[in-house]
Amino acid sequence: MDILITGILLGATYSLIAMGLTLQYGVARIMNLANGEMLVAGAFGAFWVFTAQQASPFAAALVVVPGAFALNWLIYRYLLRPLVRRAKNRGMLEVDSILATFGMSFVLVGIMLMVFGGGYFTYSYLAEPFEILGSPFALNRVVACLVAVAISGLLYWGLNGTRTGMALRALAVDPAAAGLVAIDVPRMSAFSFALGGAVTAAGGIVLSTFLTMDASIGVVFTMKALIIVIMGGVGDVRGAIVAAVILGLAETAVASLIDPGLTLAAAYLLFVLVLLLRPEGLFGRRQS
Amino acid sequence: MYRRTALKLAAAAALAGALPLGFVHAADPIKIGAVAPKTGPLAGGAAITHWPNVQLWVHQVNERGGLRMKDGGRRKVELIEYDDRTNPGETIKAVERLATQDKVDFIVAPYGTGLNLAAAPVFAKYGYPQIACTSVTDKVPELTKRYPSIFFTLGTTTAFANSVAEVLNKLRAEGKIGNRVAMVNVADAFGIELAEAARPIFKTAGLEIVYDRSYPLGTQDLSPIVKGAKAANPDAFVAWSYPPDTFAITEQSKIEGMNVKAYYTAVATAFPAYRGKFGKSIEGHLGAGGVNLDTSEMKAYLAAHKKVTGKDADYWASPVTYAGLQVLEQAIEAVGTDRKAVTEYIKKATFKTVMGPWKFVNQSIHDFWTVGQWQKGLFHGVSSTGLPGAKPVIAKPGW
Amino acid sequence: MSRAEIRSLTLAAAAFALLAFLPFLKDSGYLLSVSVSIAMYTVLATSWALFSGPTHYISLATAAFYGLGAYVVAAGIGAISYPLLLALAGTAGAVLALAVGVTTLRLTGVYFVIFTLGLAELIRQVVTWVQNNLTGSRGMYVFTEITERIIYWELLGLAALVYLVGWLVARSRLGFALHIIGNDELVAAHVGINSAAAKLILFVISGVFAAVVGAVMAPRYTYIEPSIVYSPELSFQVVIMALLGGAHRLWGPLVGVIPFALLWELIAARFPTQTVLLLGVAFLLIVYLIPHGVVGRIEFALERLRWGTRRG
Amino acid sequence: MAERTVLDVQSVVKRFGGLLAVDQLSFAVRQNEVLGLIGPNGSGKTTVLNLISGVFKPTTGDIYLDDRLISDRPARHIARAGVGRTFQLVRILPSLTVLENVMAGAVFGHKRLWGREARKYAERQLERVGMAHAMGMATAALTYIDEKRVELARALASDPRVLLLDEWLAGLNPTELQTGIALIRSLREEGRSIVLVEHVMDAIRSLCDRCVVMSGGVKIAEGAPAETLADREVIRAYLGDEDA
Repeated sequence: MDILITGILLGATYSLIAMGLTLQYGVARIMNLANGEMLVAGAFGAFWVFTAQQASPFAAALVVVPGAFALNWLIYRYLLRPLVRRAKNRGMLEVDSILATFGMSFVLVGIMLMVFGGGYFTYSYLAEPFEILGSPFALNRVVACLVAVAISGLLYWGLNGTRTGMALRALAVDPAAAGLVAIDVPRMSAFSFALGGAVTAAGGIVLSTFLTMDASIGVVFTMKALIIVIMGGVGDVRGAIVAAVILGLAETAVASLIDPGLTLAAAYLLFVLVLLLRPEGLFGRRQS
Repeated sequence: MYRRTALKLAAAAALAGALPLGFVHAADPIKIGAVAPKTGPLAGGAAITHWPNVQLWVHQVNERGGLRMKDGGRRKVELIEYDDRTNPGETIKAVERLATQDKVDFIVAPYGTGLNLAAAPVFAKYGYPQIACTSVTDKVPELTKRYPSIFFTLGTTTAFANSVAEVLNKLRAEGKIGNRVAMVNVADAFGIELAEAARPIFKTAGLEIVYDRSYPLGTQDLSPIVKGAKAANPDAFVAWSYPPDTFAITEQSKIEGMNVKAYYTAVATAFPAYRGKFGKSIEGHLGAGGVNLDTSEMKAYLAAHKKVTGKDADYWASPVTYAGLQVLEQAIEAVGTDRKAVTEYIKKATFKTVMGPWKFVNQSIHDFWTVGQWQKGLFHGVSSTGLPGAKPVIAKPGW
Repeated sequence: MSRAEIRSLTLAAAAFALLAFLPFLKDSGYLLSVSVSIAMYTVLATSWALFSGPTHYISLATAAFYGLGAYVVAAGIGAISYPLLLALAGTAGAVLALAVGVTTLRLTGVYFVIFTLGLAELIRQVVTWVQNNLTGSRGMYVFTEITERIIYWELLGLAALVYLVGWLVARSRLGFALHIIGNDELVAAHVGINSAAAKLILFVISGVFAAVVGAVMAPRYTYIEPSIVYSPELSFQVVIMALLGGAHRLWGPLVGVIPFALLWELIAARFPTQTVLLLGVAFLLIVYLIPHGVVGRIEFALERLRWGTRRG
Repeated sequence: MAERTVLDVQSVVKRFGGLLAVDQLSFAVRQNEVLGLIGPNGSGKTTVLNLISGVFKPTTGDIYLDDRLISDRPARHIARAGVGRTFQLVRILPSLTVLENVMAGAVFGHKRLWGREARKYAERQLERVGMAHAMGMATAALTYIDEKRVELARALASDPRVLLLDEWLAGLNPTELQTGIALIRSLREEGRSIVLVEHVMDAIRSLCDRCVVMSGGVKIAEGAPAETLADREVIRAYLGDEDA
């Protein structure tokens, strides 16, 4: 039971890491290697609000989330759109976006280094036991889980219950066809990229309450997010969440029952196996 | 902020150039190179223990007019710094660049065991003394034989494990704890070495290891391991950990209510951020390092560190790094900028440092702090390999 | 062999011979250390492109092979002679590449990209765990008499070898087959090509090279840490340099590696406090201003030149 | 009809999920024979070619080439055994030259030549399809019709026993059509067997020895072109109650 709850809490953490990238990669087709840096930037915002303003780190969301949305919109509009336009096919766009966002991740690390310095930043917020079924769990992780549920619920509703969401899903399936049915593809792509950035930054705020970070740690999150997104199936928010929870459960189970030294090995093994058995990911559509 | 130093330096240099020559022509500055991570996995640690001390030292030396040379003249210090992005290949290149392009007089040793050892052949090739203040290794005899200009100051993994065993046994003798130890380690170089050293030592010391597990670097949730350790019902908890996980393990232990009377985490326990994060609940926590806070030198150092860099120094590698620079400073003042002479001088002389008097025996300092403990908001040394001023160990109260 | 081929072979041989004298230059230490990293990335990126250029598979597993090679040396040094260790590292690389290739080459596109990334991490975790639980600290130090100079020569030799292999492959049925596979795998099957085998052979070749490079570099580090030899940054840099140069020509990665390495060196030396920021900016400029890689630019220029002369 | 059977399709069924694309299809192709495979769009003709050439494996049923079972083999083995094909939507190899495109067939196919030999052989095939002038050209410069010829040359370069042509004559103008028909006829005369998926009725009438008519995945008629095309069932399949 402990394993189940701990695993779900960890899975929620992972889904916070990965949800933004699902939108950016699945819909806007940008394999964003600078995604982790956006997460760290969000975390920095929360840290600053907590230490300098002495306010709840969640207050940072009021500034960080719209800020990240705007920033990512601009990034897409002025840096990525030209790549989309010049790419002849999806493969070329993939190569170009890998190269471009790799460069961006360096720029973002550089900026954060200038602004915040290179040291660790960590603080204590809601780091108190919270009893579930008689066992203590970290309250900040429980809160993170609730936030993850809220964000994914909103996204799910947004994607499935609104016109914009339908347009986004159409885009995820086939941008060319989406263009034919009068969906404004560039605008929708920019929107989903920006939304993905905002969700990622929001995840960063939540994660900063229990993870210790520094300016150059973003790549760790990017890699995890890529793996979760691919495992879940590109462009499927539901898949990303399921994959995140599966990874969380697997890591916790291995850590508790076998050997904590093998947790990450188990996670990657699981990922590798999923891809071998279902190359399109858990919820992906098979391409012929 | 290093830029600020550079700017100040530039301003000072411009000023010196503009001033009419009053006294003896101010000699060329001594060029000091420094290469360490500003980015990459080790950047967080370097930003706390390495760079601020380099900055502090350069600032202080120049503020007092520069290094006082044998001939009575003063020479200021000019710092050239590079970021190796925690990549040993970059470290090697940067040291080569400092040696052959910038032609610096001396080079501050890089940061961390791996980067120092990667750079050691280059230091040796050009005869630069390498006072490796942030390296902990058990291969000191081999390394010093191989590289005649390398110096170690921070200690050996065996000594660290020995001291932890001693501290635990002291508490046991006082009847405060039993002999059950839960031990975890991060599966990266330093963590693996420490755990490896500790296993036989703990056994010989009569301590029973009831839980012994590693976890990968970058693990995001350490609660299973803390739960596992707690379930083994230990009297003492020892984590050979790195900075990010030291924070995570401590937070999780607090949440799980791991009520052991002896609680040890390794690197980063001595960081001011550790106290900043956990406040009063870290009373009685043991960690790697420690200092003698009662000496006036240490007090002055801590105050200056805060004043110049705007941050608190940590209570382990920070003063050791600074002391390494003091060694360099005193050696240059004694024999000049001839690197060979400086190296020989370091091997023989005794130095007055913030860590107390330092004398290298076989190129390494044999008296160093190994275990410190948070007592009333300060991290005191409680165990060492023969240094005076150790505080008595206390049992950890509840959280 | 045509006359043009003989001429370029002779030129290449002469260039390698000339480069081999670099360590004898006065004060060459810095130059040498820069050259070592250029040579290292040349071998890695070229061997990477041998596989990825024609097949368009982007592999992020370079670090897995590199780390494996380094660990083979770290584990065996002292007990086994160094040349034998290099051979062992190569063999280990081949075995790993074979195992990986057999299971994964049916994945395509981004799935393969991320798969290789995950795989590299998996191997790193397993190696670390084995080291932690079975070997302890033994085997993390690599004490040898091998100097930077020797490493440079070894890398130079490997570079010559990788070019030779690349040249031989390009002249062979295998090279032709890969070219076809890269164009259209269905057609490849319908003209009777065993594309799985062809891809596998090349994947193994590039894996062997990466493992041997790791083994060659191990003595340079002295101290082997998983976080350093299995660094994903290495995999990314190899991909990026190769793509930047142009992966569809044998000499493509080289024209990516050299300017890239020199530019990065320049930035690292001139702007030590803002290195990462400026690296990023420089990188973005390259991506946006040289869209088809350096090779694309050169070929474009050559084309223009040709047209120009024809008209004039 | 003394010629022996080269290609034998026996009760082949192909399902894609719930869709039955080919149902219990059997036919045989003899040496020196041109077999027309005809039927309305979506009747499963291309699927049959894909089953023969090994793009798909039959769900049930067998395909034999010279009494050797080929339907359980991968496409490359089938190609090497002597089955060559063209594609409905031309598949040219864009980054290879025209000559290299053709050499691909000669090097790896049934023939397996290399070096000068392969080049010479490929050149001959290009001459044969009337593309000798284009040898060194980049494929980007080719018209659609030329691409089709190059593709045929590639298939021929492997010296196939059985040649599968998927609407190869579609889109040709009347003169080109005549050359095309003559070319195919000459191929038959070399002893090859040809399976022709085609909509151009003139070509079918003048080329085919026999026709197999498919509709909805089922064979509805088989026989000489004149008879089969007059069959009521066939006419209904083409013109009848189809609403497409």
